[in-house]
Amino acid sequence: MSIHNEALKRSGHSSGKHAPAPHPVALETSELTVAYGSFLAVRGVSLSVRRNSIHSIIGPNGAGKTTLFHALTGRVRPSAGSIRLDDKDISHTRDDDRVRLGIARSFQVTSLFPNLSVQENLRLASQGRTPWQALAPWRSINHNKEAMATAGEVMERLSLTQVAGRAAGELSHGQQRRLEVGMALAARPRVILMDEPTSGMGVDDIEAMKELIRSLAADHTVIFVEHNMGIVMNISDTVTVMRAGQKLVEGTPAEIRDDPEVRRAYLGNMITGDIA
Amino acid sequence: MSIALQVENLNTFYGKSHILQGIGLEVREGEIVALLGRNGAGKSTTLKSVCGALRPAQGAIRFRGKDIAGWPAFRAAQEGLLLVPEDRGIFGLLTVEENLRISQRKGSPWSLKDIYRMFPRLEERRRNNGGQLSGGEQQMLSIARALLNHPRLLMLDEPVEGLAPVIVDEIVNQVLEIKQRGIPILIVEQNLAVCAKIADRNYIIELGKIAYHADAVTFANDDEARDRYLGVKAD
Amino acid sequence: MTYLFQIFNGIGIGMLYFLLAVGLSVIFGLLQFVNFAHGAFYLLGAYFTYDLVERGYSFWVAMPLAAIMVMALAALTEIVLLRRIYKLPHTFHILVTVGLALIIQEMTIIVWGPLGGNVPPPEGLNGVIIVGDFIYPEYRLFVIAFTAVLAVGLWWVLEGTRIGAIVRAGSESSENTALLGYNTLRINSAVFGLGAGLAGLAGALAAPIRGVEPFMGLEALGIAFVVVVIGGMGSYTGALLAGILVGVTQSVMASLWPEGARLMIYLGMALVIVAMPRGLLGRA
Amino acid sequence: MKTINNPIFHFFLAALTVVCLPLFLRSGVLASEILIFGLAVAACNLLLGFTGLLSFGQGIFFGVGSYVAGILLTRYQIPVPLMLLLSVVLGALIAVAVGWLSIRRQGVYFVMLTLAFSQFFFFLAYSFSGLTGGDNGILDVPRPVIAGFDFTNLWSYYWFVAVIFLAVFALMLRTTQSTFGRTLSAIRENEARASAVGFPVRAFKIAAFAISGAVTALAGALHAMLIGVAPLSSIEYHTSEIILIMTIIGGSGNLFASLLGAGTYMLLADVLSTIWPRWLLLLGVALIVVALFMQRGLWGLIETLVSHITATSKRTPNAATERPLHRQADGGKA
Amino acid sequence: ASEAITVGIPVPISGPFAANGKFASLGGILAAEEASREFGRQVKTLDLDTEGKPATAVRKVQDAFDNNGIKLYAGGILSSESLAMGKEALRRNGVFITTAGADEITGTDCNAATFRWSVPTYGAIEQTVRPLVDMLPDAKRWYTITPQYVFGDGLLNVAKDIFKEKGIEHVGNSYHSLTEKEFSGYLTNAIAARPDVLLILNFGSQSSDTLRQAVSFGLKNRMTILVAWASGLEQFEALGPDICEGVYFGAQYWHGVDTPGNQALVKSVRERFDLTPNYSLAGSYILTKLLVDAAVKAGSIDGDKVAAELRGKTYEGLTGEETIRAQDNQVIKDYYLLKGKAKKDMADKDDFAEIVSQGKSFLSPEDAGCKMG
Ligand SMILES: Nc1ncnc2c1ncn2[C@@H]1O[C@H](COP(=O)(O)OP(=O)(O)OP(=O)(O)O)[C@@H](O)[C@H]1O
Ligand SMILES: Nc1ncnc2c1ncn2[C@@H]1O[C@H](COP(=O)(O)OP(=O)(O)OP(=O)(O)O)[C@@H](O)[C@H]1O
Ligand SMILES: CC(C)C[C@H](N)C(=O)O
Ligand SMILES: [Mg+2]
Ligand SMILES: [Mg+2]
Repeated sequence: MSIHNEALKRSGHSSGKHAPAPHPVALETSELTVAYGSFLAVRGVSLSVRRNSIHSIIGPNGAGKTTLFHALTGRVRPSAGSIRLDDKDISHTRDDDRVRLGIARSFQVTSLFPNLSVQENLRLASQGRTPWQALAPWRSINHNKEAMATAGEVMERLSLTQVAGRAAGELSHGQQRRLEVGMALAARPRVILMDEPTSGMGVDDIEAMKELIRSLAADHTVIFVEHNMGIVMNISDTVTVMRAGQKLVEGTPAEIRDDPEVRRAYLGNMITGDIA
Repeated sequence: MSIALQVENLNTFYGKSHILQGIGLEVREGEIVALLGRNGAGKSTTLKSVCGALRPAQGAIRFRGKDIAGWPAFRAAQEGLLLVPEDRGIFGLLTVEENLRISQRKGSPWSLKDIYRMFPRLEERRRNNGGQLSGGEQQMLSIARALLNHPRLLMLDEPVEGLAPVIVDEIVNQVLEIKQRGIPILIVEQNLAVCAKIADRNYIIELGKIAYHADAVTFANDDEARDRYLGVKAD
Repeated sequence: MTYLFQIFNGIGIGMLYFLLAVGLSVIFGLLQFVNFAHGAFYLLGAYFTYDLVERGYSFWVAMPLAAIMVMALAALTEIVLLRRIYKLPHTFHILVTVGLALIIQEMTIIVWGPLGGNVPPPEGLNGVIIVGDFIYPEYRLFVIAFTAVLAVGLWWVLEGTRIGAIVRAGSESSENTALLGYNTLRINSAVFGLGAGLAGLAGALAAPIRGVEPFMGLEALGIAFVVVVIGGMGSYTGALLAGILVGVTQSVMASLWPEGARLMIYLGMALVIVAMPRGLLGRA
Repeated sequence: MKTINNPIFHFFLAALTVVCLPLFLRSGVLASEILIFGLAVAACNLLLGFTGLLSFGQGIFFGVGSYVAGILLTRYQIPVPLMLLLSVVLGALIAVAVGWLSIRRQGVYFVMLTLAFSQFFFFLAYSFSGLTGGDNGILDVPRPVIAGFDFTNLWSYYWFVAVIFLAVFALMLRTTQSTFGRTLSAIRENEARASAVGFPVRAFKIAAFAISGAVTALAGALHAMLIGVAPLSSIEYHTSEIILIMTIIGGSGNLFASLLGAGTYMLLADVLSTIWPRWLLLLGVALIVVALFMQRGLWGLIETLVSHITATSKRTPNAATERPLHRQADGGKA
Repeated sequence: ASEAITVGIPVPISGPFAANGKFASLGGILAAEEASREFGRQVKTLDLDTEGKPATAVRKVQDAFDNNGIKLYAGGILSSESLAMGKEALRRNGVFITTAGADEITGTDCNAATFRWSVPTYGAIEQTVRPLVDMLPDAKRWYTITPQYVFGDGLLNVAKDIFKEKGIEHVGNSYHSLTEKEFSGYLTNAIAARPDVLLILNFGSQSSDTLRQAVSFGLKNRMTILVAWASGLEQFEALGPDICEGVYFGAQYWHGVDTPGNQALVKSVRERFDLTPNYSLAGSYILTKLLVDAAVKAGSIDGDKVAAELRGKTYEGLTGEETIRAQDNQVIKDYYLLKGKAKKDMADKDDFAEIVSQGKSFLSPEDAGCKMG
């Protein structure tokens, strides 16, 4: 219980700081549907994510969480419904354009440039906000000072500075996972989406990641998918539970924990402890 | 009771990440052993390493008296060590019946008739393509295939994952029936209720190592262990 | 009326194209492997037939024997060489099979000389059928019938038998096929042998029509690619449809705008890929 | 290991090669052809090694360049520098068109599409024989005389080619070291991530095609002047195939490797073809050997040797240059 | 003995035309050996593999100029490579002599350094179509199959002129590309046009394919077939007597030609190589011989001197008396109309055909379009 209160306190604090924001809602979907062939992986999901809140999405495997992320970032095309970012309809915007509008993500399955250095990975991620500059074959890679600076900051923040020159593919799994999150940060997005940021991380890394995500909310809107209930229940402002492509329920962590439907669909019987 | 499967010091890597770090476990004839652990702990990796779908870097695997470490998956399968994988491994472009037919092996105690009696739903849908089945039906098909394939030990990876409770019940019953027929089972399951209902013994994997091991009764009463390893709060 | 004949003739050409291409398609479907040596196996099929017939064997012995020899040789190649490179990128598939094609082609020249040769149509099939104005060689008629029977038979094997089901299962997921106790390595060799054997058979059947010469493989490869790409890689019916389509286009263009026939075929191929990513009947 | 991957060092190696070729080769044609194909192969490498695009259509651009030289120099008396510029522009334009259509597909389908276009352009050139001379090609393509400098002699023409080669090679090195080049590498390594990070991947691929087409066309134009003909065979599938083979033999992802690949192939072909008419058989064996044992090409071999000799820093994993291609392979499976 | 003479033999030794190159190489060797004996000085040939590609051909020739100091070249099987090499010979003050087909070689693209032994398209048609028209007065309907490029069009246009002159109905033509291998579509067209004569105007393996398929369609029994530009013995060998029987062929050379020069050649080729000379071998032989003789006579291997020696020369060649016309460097020689023999009538394994007629027909250099600078 105490953890939960703390989370509420923190979120109250941060939203207070940014009270005058023009749109209280950073990202919104309405009746979003994604089809893979004839199979509907996401069906009519309406989601509303408050600015600078931490919004987590949970649900059984195959519930459509990653697919929902794909739709939000433009990797897959929704077959119906719409997505609004700060009141701007971005349903038909290409994925790379959405980065410029302020959405960035990390992937569930680590997706880096394995032969490029950590710094180069982050520099590219940062450069992605001004991609057309990169089309000039005469510009040296050190040209974009801002991108270099961002890369440096992100490495600092994720304690990757020591490995700045190493190829991303040579990092340990935990470091790769951190870099994966860093790739999203480097784009300096307003809305950051993280798909299972702690999967594959060691216990101490998980704790650090938890703190990182918490701190991100100061200047980002954070949406993340997690199976680690320790994190979800501790730092989320809102939790959305998905099942079979649909939104099952949504609420505060406390509400979710007590929802019988969620227990049955996701948290399972085990949480009640009624072992037969 | 004699030992059907014995695994010692199993180490497996994905590229450079060391996933299994010295797993050891055993399955005796006629029992159901459950393998528990959080997401990503290495449960599926253990099953795949045992049956040869993944190649362990190190470790001994004895199955019915043979050292099968390093065997390719098809040979392990021919020995009767059958994995029903997480993703169920259905051939989506083959019909249900084709899926079953290519799994049929001489000498299996189960025949197509038996299967259709066990899972009448499959008979109804036998002309459909595997890809058109619902998740539960696919799970039935996957188990059915393993049975036709003359199993001597069955490894089930989260067989009731994502299934509706009724179907879970049905599958649980079938699993128990398979056990009755004398086939030992190694099962990975997140659902503790299911485990409790069927498992004789439990192992818990954490970060690629066996962190806990107990028989069913002990485990049922070990609130602390369940809390610690599985994040299950006993209210 | 001519067009009717042209269409019929085109179907005849198309059936051979189908036979030539279907092996490539099957190999691609199962092994995700682009085989630039496919034409070389066709070449071998033709030359084996030629050689056997020259040695005095009947065509009816030579033709199946040639196909079987090609099949065996291809399976051996798969075991010795190709299975080592499946996991490598396409670049290396291309490199190795182009190399293989060169080796086979040059060996052909070394063994049989640079000049081509002639394979007479088998006794009893060397006449023509005359229907009004339309003349058609009996042998070509036989090829159509034979290929049609073979197409049905092959279709039945792939779609109707347990072995076919295993092959199709393997092309969906070799991992899951192995979990059922099948030696996927052996299945791969067999399928590669089958695919190449079909090319060899196409070569054997084509020999009495085309004669043999050391560079017929290159030409065949070009046609096989076009057919497979238009029909959809890995698709059996796609290969049949596209083979006939290409054959008919070619034949009808002979009346309409002969010098542009090839241009049309390649343009068509480009259009099909751009518009229909998987070809006409390719599966995702 | 650090120095041997340094671009300035690569330029130095290229310059050294340019200076040394006349010392070791008696044949001015062969030397010029090595540099010319070095350009074409480097351009192919820009696609294969840096962007991860296996193009079977490079012969299109080579042929186009060759025809531009043939047509403009024999029928319109256009000055050579202007002609070269036009060939570059036309090569880029056609490459944009081919690239735009081809990159809609990935993996094997991309390869097949470039193959189809290469055949298509061949038959186009064949059919429009009024423009291209058809099978006879365009004859009497002159070598340049620019500002009083006479490059009609073979060796003086070599130096003409050499200057252009070094200039373009330097520009291409610069390109691969630029933000643009790095972004291409990023696309090759992980296209999905590059897109997710905000790069309009298609625009970058088309730009890479444009550069590649421009440089290849330039090579084609230089080649036509070298041999005095713009032949139909320049635009043949075979030209595409050879350029690709040279690229892989040299080693992808490294521009000097391209010169190495072109040089080795041409010298080997030159020697082998005189000793045995069936030399293509040996070529076939060589290709298989490269695929089995030298997947990073000659350059990879050199790198390995150097690292064995110095044996200081630890070896980069062998998979390094293969990985991006793997991804392309997966694209075909989708 | 004075210094050695080396003749370059630039022919396709690898690639699809390798067969021609192989025989051409032998012809050159034979001529060089004979010349060595005759002139008591070393005469050699150097094979240059053109791979059938103009670019490679020119590169090899350039190299031979630079590295081997060779100025005399006898070869070029394909028109495209021959045209390109002829230009190079002129640039470098060499001499190039060829047997290739394209009219441009001694026509619009003629030059002082390029000579040609083979009869151009005009003579090939004049000496095949015209005699056949005369022999078959009832055959009034002709159908043509033509490859779509300059060579094919050259043949076709001459044929059309004869048709017009003789009042023959040209009932149809099928153009096809140089890469075509499947002719059944064209044959179906031809059958529908009900011609009396099928005139096949392509060459090499394409004419073999066309003829083979035409025979399988039973055309031989319904019409007369004429292959205007056959490659000679090797084509008969590839096709076999069953297909060739009764078919007419036009040829630049036939080993059965009854001239002293040819009889000597056939004899020495049989002795030296155990072969019967075909067009590639014989052509290369005479080309090399012409070059060496001229060089010896000129006392130099410089292109202009050798060329001057060749120009206007009349000599006893393989086809009888041959003259090198000075205005366009074209050799004036006979072209042959052959008719395929039945297997049972063949005297030996190479006796595939009888000579039906022969003769010389050439356009004037002006009509051929040759303006030598
Ligand atoms: N490319 C695809 N084509 C077809 N079906 C797909 C594809 N990708 C995902 N699916 C299906 O869509 C459904 C939702 O997948 P998704 O990856 O969104 O699940 P998820 O909620 O992220 O699950 P997890 O917790 O396992 O990551 C699954 O049933 C999956 O099999
Ligand atoms: N193909 C792969 N490549 C790299 N890492 C992998 C791969 N598959 C799994 N892993 C990693 O191996 C670890 C163990 O995975 P495994 O699938 O065995 O977990 P699990 O215990 O079965 O989890 P779950 O309950 O989610 O099924 C995870 O950290 C996962 O990220
Ligand atoms: C028959 C050959 C001498 C014709 C020649 N090959 C040409 O290209 O035209
Ligand atoms: Mg997911
Ligand atoms: Mg698992």
